[in-house]
Amino acid sequence: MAKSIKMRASLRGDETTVKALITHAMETGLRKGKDGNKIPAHHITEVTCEHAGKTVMVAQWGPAVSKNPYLAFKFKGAKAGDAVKLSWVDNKGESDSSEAKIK
Amino acid sequence: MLKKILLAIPAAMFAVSVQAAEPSDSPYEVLTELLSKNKDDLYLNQSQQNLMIMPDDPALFTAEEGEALFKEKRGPKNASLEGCDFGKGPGVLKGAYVEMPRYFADTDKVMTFESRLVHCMVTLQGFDKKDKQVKKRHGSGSDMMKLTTYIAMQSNGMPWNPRMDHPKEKALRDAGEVLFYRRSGPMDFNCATCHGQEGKRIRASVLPYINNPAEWTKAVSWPATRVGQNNVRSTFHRVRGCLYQMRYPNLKQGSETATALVSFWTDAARGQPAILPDTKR
Amino acid sequence: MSKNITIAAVVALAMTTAGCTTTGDGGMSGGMKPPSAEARAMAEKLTFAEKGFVQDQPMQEGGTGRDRLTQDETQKICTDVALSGKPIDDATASKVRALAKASIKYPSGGIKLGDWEKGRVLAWSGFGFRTAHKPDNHKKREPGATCYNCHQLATDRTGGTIGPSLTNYGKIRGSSDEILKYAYDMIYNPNVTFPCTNMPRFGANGVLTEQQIADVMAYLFDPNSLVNK
Amino acid sequence: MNVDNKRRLLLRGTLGVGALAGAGLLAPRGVLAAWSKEAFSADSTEGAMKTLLGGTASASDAVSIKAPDIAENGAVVPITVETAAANVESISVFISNNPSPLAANFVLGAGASGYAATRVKMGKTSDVVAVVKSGGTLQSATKEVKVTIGGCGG
Repeated sequence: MAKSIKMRASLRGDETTVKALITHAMETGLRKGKDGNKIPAHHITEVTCEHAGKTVMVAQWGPAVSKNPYLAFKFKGAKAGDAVKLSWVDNKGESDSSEAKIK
Repeated sequence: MLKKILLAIPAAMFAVSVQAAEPSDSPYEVLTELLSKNKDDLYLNQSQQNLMIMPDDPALFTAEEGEALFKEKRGPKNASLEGCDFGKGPGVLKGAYVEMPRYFADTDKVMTFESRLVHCMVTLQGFDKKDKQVKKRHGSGSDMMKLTTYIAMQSNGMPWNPRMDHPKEKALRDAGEVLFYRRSGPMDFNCATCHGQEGKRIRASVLPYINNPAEWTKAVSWPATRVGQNNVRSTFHRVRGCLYQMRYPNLKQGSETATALVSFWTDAARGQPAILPDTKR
Repeated sequence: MSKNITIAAVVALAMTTAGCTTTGDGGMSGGMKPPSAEARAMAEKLTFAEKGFVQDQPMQEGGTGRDRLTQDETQKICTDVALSGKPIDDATASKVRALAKASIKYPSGGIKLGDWEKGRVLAWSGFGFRTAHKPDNHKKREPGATCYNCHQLATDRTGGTIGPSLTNYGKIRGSSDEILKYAYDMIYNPNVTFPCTNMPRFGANGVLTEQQIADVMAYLFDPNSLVNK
Repeated sequence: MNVDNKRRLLLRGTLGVGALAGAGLLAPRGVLAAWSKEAFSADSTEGAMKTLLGGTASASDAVSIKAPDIAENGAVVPITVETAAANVESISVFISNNPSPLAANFVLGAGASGYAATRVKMGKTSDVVAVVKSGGTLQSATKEVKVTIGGCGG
């Protein structure tokens, strides 16, 4: 499987901005498929960002977050070259993670 | 250049939280500049939503993937595309996209960007036209769209300037103009049915007007993320979509007929800044 | 005499509210140079080039892509008008009107209104006759009338503005025989009133059946229709 | 830390979340509770807010929402929430007229700024409510987003 996370972390002053796009269907469970049956809900429940061994942010999501979700957040205390790790898990237990260097 | 643009994005998005942005030429800034000169234009100003998505357009990631693909040695000949001549010399990308379609002596043909990219993938890298790297033309996940988005982005902000030096370039552009106005099919449509008047809407969407270059540059600025389709789309994808709604038969990609239409529509945006990649509904 | 005046008034009202003139739509703007004979010849060549449009692609109505691309007399004339960069002249307009008039067939029992609710579904459906890369399957779904793309129809949904607003169509105009015929003609072949209009010839080109036209007309005229609410 | 949060932390500790087992401690600000099925399936903004945050919020200028006035595409509505409040523990986004209003909850750790952006689905025109939790208080901002029908032209 191709990497599901595209991310970028950029430092401006003392603040790091993390932006990420995740490839995910984010099915609501309300949509009907071609066969007329409902497509089961399948969505990311949590996205976690870690820096230097600490969790910076955890996003908890319901199925109302858009398909191929986007998120952005900011934090302080990191420097250029540091690694930022992003991981997600969905309601079916699938998961993925990715790392980026702060630029 | 890509890095510079991506770094500038937070600045563009929230002027409140950041001081002066560094000199930048992100597609978002090219468009906002165009909007500032056309404040009352209905077509250009119709989507606040897309404007808000644009600084973080998924196409920017597509371009980044395209850059890696462009530089990678690939195909049976294990060559990168850095030797490809898009009209301004091998490997010269800056400004190449806005000068397409153009005449190429090596093929003795006027080629669209897409045809030229296929030509290079076949001749330089040794791919067969049936290989998936070449054959799959649509979707952000396709090599073609990744490469196209990256290369097009190297012309962001530059004025559209399709070459008209060779007689074949002019001939195709002029034939494309006739095709634009030619009415046929069960609905009697031509392209001008929708694009022949300013400020008209098809359902809720304001349509671009062919004789307003400031509108037309946004109309022809592909690749662009189609927000409603969750994908980066190409020039040909747009042309095909129009012909589909016009009830025309399928148009073959890379055909001279397609080149003629694209030559005319690019020429109609001449002089206006290309927004590459753009964000569309 | 008095009847003639009424007809004239109704038609004048219809034309005013249609917001159109007899200018051909969808043409080059004035002052632009019309294309050369060479450009026109090349465009024809490219239209029918085997490597361009798929000439043999089967179409829903029968026939092929080539047939769709082949222009009839009206399309040829209206392309000329579009390429001239000028409004349609009187002689050409008369010719287009005459062609249109000859094309219109009326229902044997006279013009009648059908089911406005069915008409509403048709008016809001853009399905049908699309081919290109993803042909519409008419066996799975009835082709629509695509009205909403160009017209504001009622206040419950947003329609387009390429054509005039049709909101309150019957409420404003009533449903005299004259106005019913006017509307029928507009749907069947609008060139009879507006030569080289943007609007398709839904009847003359076989896009809508007699019954479908009756249903769409009911959507426009029925007092209970959302168009008139 | 209030009792409610402690309980949730405990829950999380007991049940665990496999894929996130490697995640570091979220200290000292935001307290991470397990993904709340109850909050995400609540059918009112107020109900979801109470379940998720233990109370209801009061409107405040300290919270701002950036979202389009009109969204012609309800499937991808960009929402950005910013706050001037210090020590932000969480930022939550509710779409009042969605069947289940709670869309996203960003739990912030030490160092995180009062900022979160995402894109959400909106079935129809609705208020978007952003709630910022900081120093034990809940502050909110509300913005209406009109969802229209897109064009058909493709």
